[in-house]
Amino acid sequence: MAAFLPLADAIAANIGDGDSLAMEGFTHLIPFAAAHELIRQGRKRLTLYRMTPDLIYDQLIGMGAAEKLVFSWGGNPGVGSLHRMRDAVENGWPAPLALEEHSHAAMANAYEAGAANLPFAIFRGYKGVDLPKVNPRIRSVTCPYTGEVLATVPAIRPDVTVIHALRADRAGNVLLEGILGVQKEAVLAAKRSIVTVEEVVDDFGPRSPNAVILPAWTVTAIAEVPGGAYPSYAHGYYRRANAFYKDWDAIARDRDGFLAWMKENVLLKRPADFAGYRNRRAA
Amino acid sequence: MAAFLPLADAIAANIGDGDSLAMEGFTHLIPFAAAHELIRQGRKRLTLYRMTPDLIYDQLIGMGAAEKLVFSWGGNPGVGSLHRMRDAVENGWPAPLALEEHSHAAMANAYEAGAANLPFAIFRGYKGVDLPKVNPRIRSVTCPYTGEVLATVPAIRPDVTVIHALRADRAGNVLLEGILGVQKEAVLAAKRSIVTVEEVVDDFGPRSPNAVILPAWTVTAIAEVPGGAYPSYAHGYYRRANAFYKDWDAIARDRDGFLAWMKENVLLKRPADFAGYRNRRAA
Amino acid sequence: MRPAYTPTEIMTVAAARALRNDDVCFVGIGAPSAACNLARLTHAPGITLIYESGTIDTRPDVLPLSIGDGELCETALTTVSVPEMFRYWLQGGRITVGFLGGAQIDRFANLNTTVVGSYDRPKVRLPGGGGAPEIATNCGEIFITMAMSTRAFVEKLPFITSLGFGTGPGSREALGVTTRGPTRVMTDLCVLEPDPGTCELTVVSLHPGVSREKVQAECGWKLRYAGDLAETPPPTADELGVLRELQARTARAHGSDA
Amino acid sequence: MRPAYTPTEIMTVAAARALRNDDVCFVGIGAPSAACNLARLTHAPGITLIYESGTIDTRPDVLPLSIGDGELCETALTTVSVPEMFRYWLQGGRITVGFLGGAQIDRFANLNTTVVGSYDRPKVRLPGGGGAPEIATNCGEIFITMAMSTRAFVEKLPFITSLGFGTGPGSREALGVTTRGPTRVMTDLCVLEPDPGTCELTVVSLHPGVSREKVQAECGWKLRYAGDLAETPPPTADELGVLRELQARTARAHGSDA
Repeated sequence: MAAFLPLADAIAANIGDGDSLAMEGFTHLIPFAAAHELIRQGRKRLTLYRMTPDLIYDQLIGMGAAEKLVFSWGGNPGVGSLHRMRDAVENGWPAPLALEEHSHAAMANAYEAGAANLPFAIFRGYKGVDLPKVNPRIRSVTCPYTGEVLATVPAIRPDVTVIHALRADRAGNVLLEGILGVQKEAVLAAKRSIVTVEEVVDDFGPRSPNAVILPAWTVTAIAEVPGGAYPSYAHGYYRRANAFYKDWDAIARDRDGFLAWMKENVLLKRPADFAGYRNRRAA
Repeated sequence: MAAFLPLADAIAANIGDGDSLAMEGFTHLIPFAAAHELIRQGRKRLTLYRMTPDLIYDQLIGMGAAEKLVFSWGGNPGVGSLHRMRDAVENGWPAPLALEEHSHAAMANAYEAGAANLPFAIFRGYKGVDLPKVNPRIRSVTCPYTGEVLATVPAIRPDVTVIHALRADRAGNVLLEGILGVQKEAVLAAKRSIVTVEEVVDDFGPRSPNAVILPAWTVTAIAEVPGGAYPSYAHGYYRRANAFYKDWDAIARDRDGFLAWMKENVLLKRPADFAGYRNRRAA
Repeated sequence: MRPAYTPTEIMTVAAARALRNDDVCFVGIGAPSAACNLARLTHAPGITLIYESGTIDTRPDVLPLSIGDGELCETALTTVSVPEMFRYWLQGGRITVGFLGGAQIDRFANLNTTVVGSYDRPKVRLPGGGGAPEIATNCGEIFITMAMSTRAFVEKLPFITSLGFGTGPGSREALGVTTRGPTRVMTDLCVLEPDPGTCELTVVSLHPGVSREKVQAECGWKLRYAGDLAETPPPTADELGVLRELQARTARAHGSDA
Repeated sequence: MRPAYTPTEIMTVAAARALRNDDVCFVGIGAPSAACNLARLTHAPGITLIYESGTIDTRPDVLPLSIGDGELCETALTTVSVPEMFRYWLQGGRITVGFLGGAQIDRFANLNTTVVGSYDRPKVRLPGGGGAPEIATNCGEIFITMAMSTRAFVEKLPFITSLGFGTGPGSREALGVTTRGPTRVMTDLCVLEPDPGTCELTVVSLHPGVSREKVQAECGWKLRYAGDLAETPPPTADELGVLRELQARTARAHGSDA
């Protein structure tokens, strides 16, 4: 049953050094506040799962929190490279980063299989490409009816999944709306889960009978962190800070500039500071 | 792109003798009006797919439209047996009926695999039971990572899927809401699809950004048939006629009574008559 | 003197009492639905009820006739598709208690709801398994409610639709099944539980006024009794009142709908 | 004299023209997104645009920076989960045209967006495949937009991220792939199409003022030209007007957001 906790307590109680961790959010609802708290608490040797390790993982990797990354697309969407991720992969700074690379289709199916408590997923993919030659986790099964050979991917079952959602009600049920990504699957696939939300409401009120809701008994901890997805966005609350994504390219390009920015904007900040970010002008 | 047609034309243009046909609706939104039109048009030798062949298939089977039934639970929910289905299976009246029997989990996964254009689905099921001994379509694959043996079911890919939905907009997009069953999967898994709707609206208007909608280009034909799901129900339009489900037990118990009822209430009726049914008092 | 309650009522009450406030329950139609909602309306207000039609945490005011009545969706926290229900929720291992009934049961709590006679030439064609084969193995534990009779409680099943304890100790484990299986069978005459050693269904409590002879007369195999055989506490006035009011609301609702 | 349009503009316009009103298009970010929305705002108002973030039939007023900007969801018919998008919609075979770009391309339109150098010791670590490996084989056909340069149009790829025509005729068929693959490559200098016989990318039209020498200078393999080599019709005033207004709206929106 979901426990309402301050973010720092929720992170400290559920994420330890060496854990496997999925922080999801497909451009929408990316849990930046939780990632910053993780950095402040100095977690190390994490195995990080994420389809699109964008700024949030560039920050974790650049601060040395990760030893392995499982991903399918590692860039700054519409801008360019993730300089901290590249520095770790190409130069081992601040620490070497092991990569387990899949395609989006594979990762999405792997979360889906995890939520369904299956050991693996099947899909029609990786035809004529090189990734299976460098990732031994990509295997295949033969259809017992047609003989077709299909690609397989092991289910993703992280120790902890962290997401940001729009609202929780007082009972601890969590509502997602808009671009859903793989967050529901990632929470259902994990042993433990932490959800930051824009607000806690008495009742969700009138809604679609098919609203995307995670029942309280599927969530471990909930922390109310307004603005917690900034510089990504929260549908109906604030828009994506596209300009910041562009600015990040320069911030992260060199190590000293990155460290200085992280000190000022992460190490010296607190979760409550995110409430201010969402009031900035955003497109 | 969805064509708006009278129900009789939609059925005549898309369903032929010997076709495989899925008419879905999980207690909610069962396409009775379409089934009655199918009976009036005298379709024969159909292979019928449905998780819960309740009254709608009892009527099709009793009128001799089917040669095979693929199903997972064949009863009158909360009432008892389907007498016409039993008469066909136990006594071959009015014609023998071949059965391909699965579990709900298998059928749901089979529709899901069909929608995903996969040849089969994997699931954890049929442990220690007899059905695999009598259904050779139930097979297995071994997980290439854990060695676990999982059950498989072939994807369901019907020639035609028929469902009843709440609303279509003028562009031919179709909205489902409430108990969703497997209708979306069944439509996406089929070569052709017919959707009867309670009403056609100019625009769906304000809705959840994640509303369950079948785009116009995934539907073959749409027919506006108010009350078309009676005696099942349409969320927000009319309630399930539970008393009729109880009455059906007596109606269908003997052959002559059944034929007399079908003549009066189906053969001599038209789709437009369903508009009147939904105005009956219903719980 | 006539009892203050019917055999079906004490069966339903006994089933309701077995449910806990923090259970997530996969509900079947009929007696299970009555028992689950009785529990919710009495000692287990926080229980989460899930119906295979996809309704999650539903709180119906009247009992549904089908597992997909509108009432279930209108009072649910949310409603998911049927593929999702079977994949993410049942197979997902999120259900603590699954309720099953059946036409026939054997001493190891295996159930038959498929056929009487041979499968290809059935004497009686029953509805089939529905969700039962996977409910029986994917839920944390299974409660069974069935009225006793020699036609229902049989020495040997003609067809195994859902797994109980198979042929006895070790059967589930040999199949790689990690859930507990049937832990309690609530009938109109008594409550049975699997013997910890043999897995055989054993009478642990007789309903008030029911004799061992009476129970044995309705069972197709030689019944064993727990050493500390108890008497089922009779339904309380509160339990009966809530159950009868629920049934009355339901009858009014379903009776007035055509 | 300076041209009335930039090389990027004619590349985008050429890509937009290739789209049909009844296409269902899986849109990538950047040039593909601009081309798809230009088509929607000009000759193909009925085109269905799908972004891998799950937005179906979206009609953004400004171009998204990411494939998941809020604009895409707010203007969509509906938005589905990412697993559903890849399972029911892309693998489902419902997409007629997939747009791809990449860091590198070879003569058979195979693409690399993974690494330059060796995979284990990369000289440059690129973003990776994302949706491309399955887009390339599950869409009815593939359009590619890339600016030409000898670093991008190479004789041999260090890594094949997504499949074009493999090693030539029969490669796709041998892999059991039934879709058409890349049918057109729109660049800043010319348009290429696979030769029907050899599957090798062949220049079918040069943009106005572009010479064969100029194109060859930016390509790492010896280019072949179609027998009926054409000149790409220049962008019309209408096409340029709509495109520039779209870009201007986008710049205003994205520039003013921090």
